[in-house]
Amino acid sequence: MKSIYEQLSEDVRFMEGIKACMNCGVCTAICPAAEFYDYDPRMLVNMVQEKDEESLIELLKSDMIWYCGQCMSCKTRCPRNNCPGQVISVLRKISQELGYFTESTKGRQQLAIKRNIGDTILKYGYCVHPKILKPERHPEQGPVWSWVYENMEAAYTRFGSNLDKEGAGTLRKITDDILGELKSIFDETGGTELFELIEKHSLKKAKEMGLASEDGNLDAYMDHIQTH
Amino acid sequence: MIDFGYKIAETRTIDYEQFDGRLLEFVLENERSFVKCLSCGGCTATCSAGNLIDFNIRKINLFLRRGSLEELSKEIDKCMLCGKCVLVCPRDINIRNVVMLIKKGIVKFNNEQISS
Amino acid sequence: MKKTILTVGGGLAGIEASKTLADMGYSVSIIEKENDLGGKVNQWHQLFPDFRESSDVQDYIKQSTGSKDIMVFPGTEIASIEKKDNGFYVKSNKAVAFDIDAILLATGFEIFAAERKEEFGYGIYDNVITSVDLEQKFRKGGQFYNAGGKVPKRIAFIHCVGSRDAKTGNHYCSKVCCITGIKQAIELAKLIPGVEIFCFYMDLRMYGLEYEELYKTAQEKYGIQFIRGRLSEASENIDNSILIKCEDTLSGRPLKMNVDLVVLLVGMEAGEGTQNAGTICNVEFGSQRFISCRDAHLRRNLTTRDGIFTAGTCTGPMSIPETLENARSAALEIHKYLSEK
Amino acid sequence: MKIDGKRNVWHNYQKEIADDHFYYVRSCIRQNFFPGSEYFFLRVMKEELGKDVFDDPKHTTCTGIGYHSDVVPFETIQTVVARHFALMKESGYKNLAVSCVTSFGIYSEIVETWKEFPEELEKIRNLLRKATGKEFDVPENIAHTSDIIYKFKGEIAEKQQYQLVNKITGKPLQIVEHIGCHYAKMFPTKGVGGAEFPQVLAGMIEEWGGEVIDYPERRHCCGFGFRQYLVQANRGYSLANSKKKFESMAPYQPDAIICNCPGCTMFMDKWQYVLAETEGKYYGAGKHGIPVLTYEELAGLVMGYDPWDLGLQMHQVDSEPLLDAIGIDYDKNAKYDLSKKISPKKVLIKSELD
Repeated sequence: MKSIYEQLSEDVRFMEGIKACMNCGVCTAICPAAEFYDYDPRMLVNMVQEKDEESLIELLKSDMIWYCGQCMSCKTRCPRNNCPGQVISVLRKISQELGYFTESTKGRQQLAIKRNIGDTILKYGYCVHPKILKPERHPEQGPVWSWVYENMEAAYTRFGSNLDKEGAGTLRKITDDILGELKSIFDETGGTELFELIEKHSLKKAKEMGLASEDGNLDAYMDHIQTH
Repeated sequence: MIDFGYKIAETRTIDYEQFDGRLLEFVLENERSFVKCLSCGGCTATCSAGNLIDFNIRKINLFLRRGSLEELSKEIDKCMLCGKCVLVCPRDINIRNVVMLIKKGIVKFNNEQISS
Repeated sequence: MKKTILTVGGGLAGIEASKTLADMGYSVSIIEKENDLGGKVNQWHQLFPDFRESSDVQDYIKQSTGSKDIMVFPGTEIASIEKKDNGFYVKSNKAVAFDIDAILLATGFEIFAAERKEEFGYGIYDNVITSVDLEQKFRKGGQFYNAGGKVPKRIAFIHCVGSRDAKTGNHYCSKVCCITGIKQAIELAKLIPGVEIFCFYMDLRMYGLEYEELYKTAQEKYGIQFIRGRLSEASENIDNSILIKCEDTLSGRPLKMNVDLVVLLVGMEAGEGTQNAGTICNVEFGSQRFISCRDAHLRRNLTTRDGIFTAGTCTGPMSIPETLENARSAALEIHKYLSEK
Repeated sequence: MKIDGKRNVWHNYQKEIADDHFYYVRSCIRQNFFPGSEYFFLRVMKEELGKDVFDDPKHTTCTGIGYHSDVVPFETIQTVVARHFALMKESGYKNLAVSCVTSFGIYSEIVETWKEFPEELEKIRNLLRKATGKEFDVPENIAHTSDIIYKFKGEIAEKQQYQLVNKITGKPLQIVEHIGCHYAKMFPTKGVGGAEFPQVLAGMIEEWGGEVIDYPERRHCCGFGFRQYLVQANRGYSLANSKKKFESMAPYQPDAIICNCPGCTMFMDKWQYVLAETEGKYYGAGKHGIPVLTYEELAGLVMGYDPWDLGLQMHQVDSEPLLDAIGIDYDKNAKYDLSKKISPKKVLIKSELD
């Protein structure tokens, strides 16, 4: 069985992202997450470079790896050419592969992202589509979005879109053969497998937490993770 | 008002512009040696209380210098006043006296606040 | 007939070595690309750790070149070199050429160009200056103002600018900046009563005798504060003060602070002069662009080429006393080489 | 502040931007929230600048939002990107024009990864072949669409109908530019002007008569943070980061915020609305926010396009204060009139009005 550190090291992003850290703190100084969460990318990188198996497992099960907003501001500044943001990506990958992500509040949110963004990619060919942006779920989008949402067809036509129609243009329909190619890429490259893993581990956790229905419906769990 | 379903996050950044130096001044006036602290951690390593509970005596210097008075009040009560830190300090700081002064200072400034 | 040596570079190292060689009976020519001798020391105000006037050292150097066995060629650079008999034939950029027995490279260092750390805004934000700029301000004397004509109330010193930094390609420690920062902080504290001074450091490398003591004095007597964290960015506020951000790593929290002046403690780099002279002489360079010593412990003044020697900071960062000692040791190595020939 | 210092930095970061024949890839967020901007970009490139841009219906998302929120593996996104490169190859294009900063960062990261780890490139070639039977070449030139507008800012200036100058005071408009982290923070040399003092938008703003504000939190992230916005419980982070920027820029009284990245454009706009609702804070004059525009919208305005054709009504913060400051002649009542059609040519030609 490979150690966590060995598993991390197999990813080229990890090799690029962490060479040797001297704990200078330039990453934390400008990290948006370090300011608004109890989070310190310097300490995280230091913990990772200590290579201690037990504390790495604990880390993968913790909220700490889920605070980063992936802005990569740390990469610009690091005097050792490290990139904590990229190290985070690999930690999150392994946390999901090992099913550890459901052990933390922030990690559990991955199901919501998988269902909102992941499924949308395969359905519409884009990460976002106006139809999934329900105004009641997105009050921050304001009255303008409600106006667009309620007049979707006319509004997008007004701005030259080709909403859900074949051919080129903004928000055009991505045809089934293209969606098929996308799905095939997901199947070949581990994308589909990751989706299934997230679903599987989330279902297990939801049952543990009493938030899954008999038939495996996770609506209650989804509501819970989106608000916690 | 619209319920957006979340609250704006609070900053954790130490904003030096908000720093209130009164307690620091009080401590340094009465125990000047504390100005020499190197943050080496020798005190923490030997600390009787710190070996038993979650307490880092080195950090009281930081709390004091960054104006984190709430944390300081909580931490300072964990000290057992054994004085071992004074023995190991490479800069000969009377840490025990510093602790006493902080306790005294906190009471003093709390009282001043109440009376004002 | 006296044996002859060509010294490339008329800074402290070149002059001290030349003087020592002349005293031992050699004839020395010094070529210096600038018009004045003395090198970087001419720009300094007071020296660490004892606040001695740098003019003392400059005077000492001036006296050194008085010997009749030392010829000085200002505004002159090395152009080509070839082996000739037992020595070398060196052409310069001027009409003069040299038939010599040995070459001493004493081409010194360059000051790190702080503009390269773009995130600190040097050359853009008026109140971000370097330690070299600060020395010049000290030399001018008078009341101390920042760029806005204000007497600074709070000043930040930033350690390791252009040192210990893969982004600039300089992985090494320039070693004199820590103590320079403390010296300058004390000078400012003396000049501006009541000023608050913060040093932002990763490690304080007080390697010399009296250095650590000065650090303690800075804390004890002048109330200078030390925050362990590397500066991440500096930006300008609407009133021209500077907002700086670092992590207070000992607290584990980000920290921001407005200051009236930021002083960047710029490091030492192997400069173009060293690159050019070394390349023409075909000696080897280390990974950090300084000239390689043949043996880093036992033969510090020998290059990888016979008959070509080094003195001073062209092989790595050094303080003034170290430079002078290194230069005298170079003279002895040259003497040994020429005696055995 | 010494502007020459900035010019020196800019001088060091002038990337190569192709001149013509672009393969265009759309942005998830831009086409959703600012479809008028993408429409305008193609229109100005083709109609005004006479360039060849291929808008291929076959391309898709790069999956960047999914990747940075960790539901799309690195191998998957690399292969999706490789598919786009294959489509370019099939249609004979070598220059990529990217409409999204996240995508632009993704393309840069992946191409750099392949340079550093050639075995990774081989792995992806095999994966794409297996999944789709396609072959690909790495593009010769990758530009963000703002790079392209930057390159042709002079040509646009020649067609300029409005200066970025306050009509009443005659002074240059004070404009905040926001670059978006993934434009140059990962690879400073890939962005015009680099990571610390990006010039891509500043160059446009200056060329068209405005002045750029350098405020203390200029380089700070808008706060999107991918999962930090995508999950409702985390949005306080996103909001707090934008607020930090607004508080920092407010003393300079900006006339507008111009964004490079579609996500930032949306957040800088929508979070002003939320702050007004929750805290009663307005960062513009009176009960207004600071108008937030895309660079396409800015280019369109200075060229005299109808603001409502550009889609400015899709912003939550009203852009009218900016339009009025510039002195643009627009129909106040047509803002939400969806029966209107995009004008076949510019409707407002200053010389015709005079």
